[in-house]
Amino acid sequence: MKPEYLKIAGGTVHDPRNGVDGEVRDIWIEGGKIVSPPLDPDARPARTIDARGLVIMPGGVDMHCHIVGPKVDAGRLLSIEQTRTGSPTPRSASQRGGQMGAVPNTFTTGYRYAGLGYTTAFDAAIPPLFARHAHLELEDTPCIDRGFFTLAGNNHYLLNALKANEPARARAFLGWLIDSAKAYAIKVVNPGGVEAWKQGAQGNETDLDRPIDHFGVSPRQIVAAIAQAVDDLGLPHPVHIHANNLGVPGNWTTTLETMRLLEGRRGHLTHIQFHSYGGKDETDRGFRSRVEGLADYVNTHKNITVDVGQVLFDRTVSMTADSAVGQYLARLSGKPWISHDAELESGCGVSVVECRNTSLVNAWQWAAGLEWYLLVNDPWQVAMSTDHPNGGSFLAYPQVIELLMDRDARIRALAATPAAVREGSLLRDLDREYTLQEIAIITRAGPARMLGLEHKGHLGAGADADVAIYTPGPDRRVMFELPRVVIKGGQIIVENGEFRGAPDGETLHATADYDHAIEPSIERWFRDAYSVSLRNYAMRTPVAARRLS
Amino acid sequence: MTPPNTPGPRPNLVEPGAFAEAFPMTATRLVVTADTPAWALTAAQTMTGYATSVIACDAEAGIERVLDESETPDGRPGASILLFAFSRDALEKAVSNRVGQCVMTCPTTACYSGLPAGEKTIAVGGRLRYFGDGWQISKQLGGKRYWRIPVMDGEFLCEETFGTVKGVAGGNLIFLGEDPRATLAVAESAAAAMRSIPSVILPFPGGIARSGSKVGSKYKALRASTNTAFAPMLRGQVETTLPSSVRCAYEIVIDGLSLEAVEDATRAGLEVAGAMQNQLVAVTAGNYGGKLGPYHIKLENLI
Amino acid sequence: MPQAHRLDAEQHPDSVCLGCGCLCDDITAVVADGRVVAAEHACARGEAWFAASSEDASPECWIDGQPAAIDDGLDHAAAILRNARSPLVTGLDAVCVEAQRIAVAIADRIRGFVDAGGLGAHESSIHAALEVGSVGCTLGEIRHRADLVLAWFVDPVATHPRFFERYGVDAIGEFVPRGRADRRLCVIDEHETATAAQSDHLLLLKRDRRLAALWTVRAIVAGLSLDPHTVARLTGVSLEQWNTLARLLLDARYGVILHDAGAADAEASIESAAILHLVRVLSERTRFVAAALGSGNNAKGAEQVLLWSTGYPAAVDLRGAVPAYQPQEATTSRLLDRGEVDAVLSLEGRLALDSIETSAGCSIVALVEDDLDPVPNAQVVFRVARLGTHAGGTVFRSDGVPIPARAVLPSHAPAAQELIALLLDRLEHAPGAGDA
Amino acid sequence: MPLALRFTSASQLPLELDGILPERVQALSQGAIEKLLIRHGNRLEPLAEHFAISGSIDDGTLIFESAMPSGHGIGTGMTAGVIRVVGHAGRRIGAQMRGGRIEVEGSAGDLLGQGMSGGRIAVTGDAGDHVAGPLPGSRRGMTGGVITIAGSVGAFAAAGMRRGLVAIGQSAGAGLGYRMIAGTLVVQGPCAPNPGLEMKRGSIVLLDRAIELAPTFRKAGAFRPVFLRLLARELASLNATIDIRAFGMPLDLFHGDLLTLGKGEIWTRAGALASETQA
Repeated sequence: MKPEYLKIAGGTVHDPRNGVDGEVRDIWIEGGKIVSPPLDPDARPARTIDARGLVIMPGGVDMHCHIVGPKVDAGRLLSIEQTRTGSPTPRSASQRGGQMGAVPNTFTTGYRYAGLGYTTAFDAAIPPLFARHAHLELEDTPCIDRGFFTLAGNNHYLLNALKANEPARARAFLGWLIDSAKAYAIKVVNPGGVEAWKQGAQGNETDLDRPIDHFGVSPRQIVAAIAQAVDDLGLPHPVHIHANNLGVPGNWTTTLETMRLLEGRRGHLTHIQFHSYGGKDETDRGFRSRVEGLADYVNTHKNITVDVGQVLFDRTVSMTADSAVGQYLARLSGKPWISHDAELESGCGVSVVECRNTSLVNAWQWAAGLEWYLLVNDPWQVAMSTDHPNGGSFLAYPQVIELLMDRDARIRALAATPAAVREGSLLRDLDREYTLQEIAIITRAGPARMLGLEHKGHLGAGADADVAIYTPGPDRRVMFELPRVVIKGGQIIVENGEFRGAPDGETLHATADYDHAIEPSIERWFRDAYSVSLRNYAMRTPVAARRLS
Repeated sequence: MTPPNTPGPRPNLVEPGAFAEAFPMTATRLVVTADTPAWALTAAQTMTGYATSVIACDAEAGIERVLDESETPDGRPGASILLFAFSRDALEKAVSNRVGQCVMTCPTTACYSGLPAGEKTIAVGGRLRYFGDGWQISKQLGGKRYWRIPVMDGEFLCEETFGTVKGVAGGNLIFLGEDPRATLAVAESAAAAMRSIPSVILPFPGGIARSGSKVGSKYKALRASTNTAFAPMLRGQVETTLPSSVRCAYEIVIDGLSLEAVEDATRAGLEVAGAMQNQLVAVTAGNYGGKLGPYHIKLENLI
Repeated sequence: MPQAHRLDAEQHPDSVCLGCGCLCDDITAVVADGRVVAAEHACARGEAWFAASSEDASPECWIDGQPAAIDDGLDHAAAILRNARSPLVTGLDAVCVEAQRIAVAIADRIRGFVDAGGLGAHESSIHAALEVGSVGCTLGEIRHRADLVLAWFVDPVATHPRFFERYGVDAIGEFVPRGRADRRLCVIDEHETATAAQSDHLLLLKRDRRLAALWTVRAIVAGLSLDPHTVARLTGVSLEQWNTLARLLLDARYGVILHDAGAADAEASIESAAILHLVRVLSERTRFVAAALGSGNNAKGAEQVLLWSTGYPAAVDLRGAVPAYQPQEATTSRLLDRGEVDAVLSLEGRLALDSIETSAGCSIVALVEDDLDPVPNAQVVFRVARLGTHAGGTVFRSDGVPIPARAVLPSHAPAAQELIALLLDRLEHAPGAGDA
Repeated sequence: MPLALRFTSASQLPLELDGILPERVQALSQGAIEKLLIRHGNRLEPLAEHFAISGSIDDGTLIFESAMPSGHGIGTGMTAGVIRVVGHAGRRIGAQMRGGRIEVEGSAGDLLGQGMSGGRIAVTGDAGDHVAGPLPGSRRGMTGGVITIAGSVGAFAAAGMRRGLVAIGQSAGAGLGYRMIAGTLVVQGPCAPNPGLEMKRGSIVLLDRAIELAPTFRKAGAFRPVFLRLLARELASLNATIDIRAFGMPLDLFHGDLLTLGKGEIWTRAGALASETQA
């Protein structure tokens, strides 16, 4: 059979990974992949998209969001009012109905990601015990390729292995865990701190070097061991770190220590904005952004990448595996709070929050996020995220892009914040404006590279044919809110702003080559400790998933 | 008050060309109620004390009328009170101070707006509520908001906002006579008749002022000083406007919620003057040459 | 448990028992002669559940009470649902998550209502979560940490026989190394139940005094002073006893209140919210959680699937362009009681049986697991393979933990998810599909 | 002359009448009114398919002339004018209503005045559950307006109420004033035990002779404050079927729910509580 080509002709291409910065190129697609232009001069595409004057980028990659799993369902439950009043995605022949609140249903999630030109997204926090739930839910999330990171930073088996000083066992366990959960990466959330919280209401880990009661290992040991194991296992994405003391005034020192303890090992620090606050040490009077010192460290350490977790001013839902943070936020708001401890593994905290530009804390958070983007010199080291829905909806990405590309817009927004932020934030003096190429890096090429996704985030031959085509204009927000064409796996999803179809995406997971000698020990562990049997825990049956290793 | 079949006033009783020069002032009406008429009146009298002239008071105020049970919002005896001030801010401050000190403190009382809350309002309960120290309760009934402020005999209820209008202040009549006693008797009768007119008050003691004033003073600090032209005992020292036989002048100042009300009251005063003309030399009105007040109430037009 | 089986018996380890909300998944089902002859590790209740696995012989489809081919049944069912003006898809809590997902898709295509099931037990728990949230845990946390268990009007020893052995009270746990000796069991109930017989502290309380009792405990925990006479009159229990209980709660290191799944009435809603409120307040002082004892169905799965695929947890109205949440209107019992539906797709056949009286004039398509007599008043009945013995599928335990039930017996009948996938296919591809 | 809609359809399936408002039909011709779409089950159908339409709306009044228990959402979002419903009507009457008046001469279903923020609803019969309650997923009930019901109401009346006045002529079910935030609620007849649980502020007046309150309500004494006089007068002017003679003597005041702020008040007839909480 003759190959059936789709050709995107004459667009201005931004493909940072392949060093293409705003050059007019043709893109050829065949069989769901980007291909080299056919050598046969007579080859005619079945369909040509005239992209002259338009901007072409790879499909967006969201490396850190919360879109599936029990805590997201808990978020849906608590945000019914926001959903009920959110913008509708009406039912059509190819679409299920939904409304876009802070936590939309899976279908709306998929459609709206695609509607922004995003074609890949990873849920960042699934306890392995709930992997099966997450996979079922991912199957109902159309239009995007997707996967999840699984939680390990408070796992009792791992803590016991570290306590016994058996790094090899810890490594094998993590390999087994990735395989068992069919997860894409290993995530740590408030390492040790969640376990400490579960041991007592006021418990949390504030000191990286204080051993956790009962297990006798410190957060520092946990992060270092997991970082090493993940590197040794050769997982595509380094350890994904939600550091200790999230949101706590003065936590920037914890964050800096966490970066240092990696000692050259790869590490991704997520929603770094929430971990960049001054306020506790003697030199700081109160809560404020302390991004500068941290960004300097990142600028000199290529082993570290970050995503920002930008806060925007809106009503949203906070959801985290960091139970201590969940309780803290709920205590502040007095609003409904869902907490759910996952045996031997993790916690979960969900509550409704509202960020206002008149709030000093919220305004500092907003400013700190933007400072991160602007202070990290190498865009390959910083990825765009709102930690959807924690800092704001993924739908706010165009708004963030505008703030990065347009200094005036940024200063206008800054003017509406309290004086302490207006005058104290570095934003006033940061003149940097992102270029389209840099935007392409932090929204696509960068996160794909950080994730080790060879087939995503670029437009070279062999890449998945995930393409977003934008109409350039001075209003960057409008430009990125309404892509002209979105293509996922070679199929056109959005064309001229209209939805054309909702293909199923694929679930992406990693595999690890671990030492299988560990399995009897894990079997014993399950028999003794878990409320489910090993066989019913591990995802042995294949999911509709693509293995990436 | 005025006897029927009163003969018309004699010519020249009303001084030709005399006019009262009145000013717009922001005005409101309060209804004060209490468990008994006596307490309602006590509250009303206390809260309208020291409110004769904005020359030196925060407001001009007076009891408009005593109200019976059928006329008040809560079905208790009460009184309606009018207050006037130069601005809405000044009025709001004066009313809330006066209600706070003189009504809230008075046993069993409650306080309501006596004017519909149109576009322009002043906060009264809305300011006094803080006296409740957090224990005040807001209640909305019939489209109005009330504040319930806990006090030692239960709670003091006060409406949140009071309607205001552009009222007219400074309407006046001046009775000139030979015999001070007889002149005062006329003024008393006139005041009684004028008080029965709705929507006006006579803010001076008993409705009658003896110390009419002129603008300015030889002393820089004073904005007003005694009206030398009407002071009979200065007749030999200053230029006087008093006819030679006049030994006594009494002024009735009228504040009303509208020009019509002030005119009606003026007319009622003139009628009494007409009926008692043999006790008077003349009736006139005070003005500042017509340059200050926008309202000129010509007495001749009201006869 | 007899251990001697016939030599040709097949062993199915890690089988899941759907006999109660414990969802014990350590059962070795022993199969011989086409039936489960033994269920190792199971309690008596579980043995009975496995033993009830019927022979798989009766027809797979009836139309108007007559055996029919599945294909014809599907055509007929699709026609009923497609033509319905006010259809309801319900009984989701009787099937696995895979089937629930398809059921929501069907409700979406036919523009109907979709709801978990008939009993409405979820109503109070959802109401409570919306009002207060919930502080909970997976059952394994109770086992490893709980040093105080308060059984609030539940009798797990009778209804969930292995609950204490597997998830708490009797079990050895990481932080309760001596098992039962490290834990206190408090029971509050109307009668001296089987659970009460094992308790360290028992308070007998009349059912209609539950709210007064909860408010009393909440007040004590909040540090309010109460009038002893009032408390005694309102609860029938002395203030002193309530003070003792409150002390126990506050002294716990990790306490848990076990409660039932809820009910559809107002008092149950308030009660559920009050329990969660109490737990939340206790969580400020120590670690405390609430846990609902589920039943053997998949109510939790239904709630989660509805949440992720529509945004709402139950009683979803899919008649319009976007889903609408109608918790006080679109529940199965209310819709049927009020005659507001003209067609029902019930994934739980007995529901159709139970509602015959009220659903006159309404066409019923029902799925049944047992080879019951054809469901009266149902136009189309499909027999589907029994979940957990004849068919596999994921079930969510009451604590949300997903557990894959597996088939241990062959089945002629399709699994529920297979059957309704065929039905969805008919609805999507038959003429008239997608019409507004 | 009012615009009259007579229900002519045989259907018992739910009809959503939320778009049929006086202010909307005011500008429409008879033909256009007949073509207005209403949701019948899962289809949109013209109004005329279910109703015989006569008269015109020059006096701002719209009348549903027949009983319609399956007609839901009457007066949803209404801002002005009058809707009269003759006979029993369905659920969500006056939902999200902001102004105008709805008169139901008969009984109303559940969710009467759901999420209402203004206007006036009067029901001569009974009403179902959740009178003046919140919209789905919300915790805040009625935020303004007045509802009077001559008969009884079901569970959760005035739950989450934020502002406004609800007067109930007969009995009320469980959950009365549950989580009330503010506002005023008067019930003439018996009410289920434990009214006002978790109320923060607001006033509940219960005129039955036997009331049972949770232990977290504390008695302040017997009083006859001016605000009760105003309330009695307001109830009289609304023609609410409340016996305002009860307001002529002191009522017992209880404060609660002490678990949640405790600034709410429940007023009962003197001695209506079998035994009273005092701390």
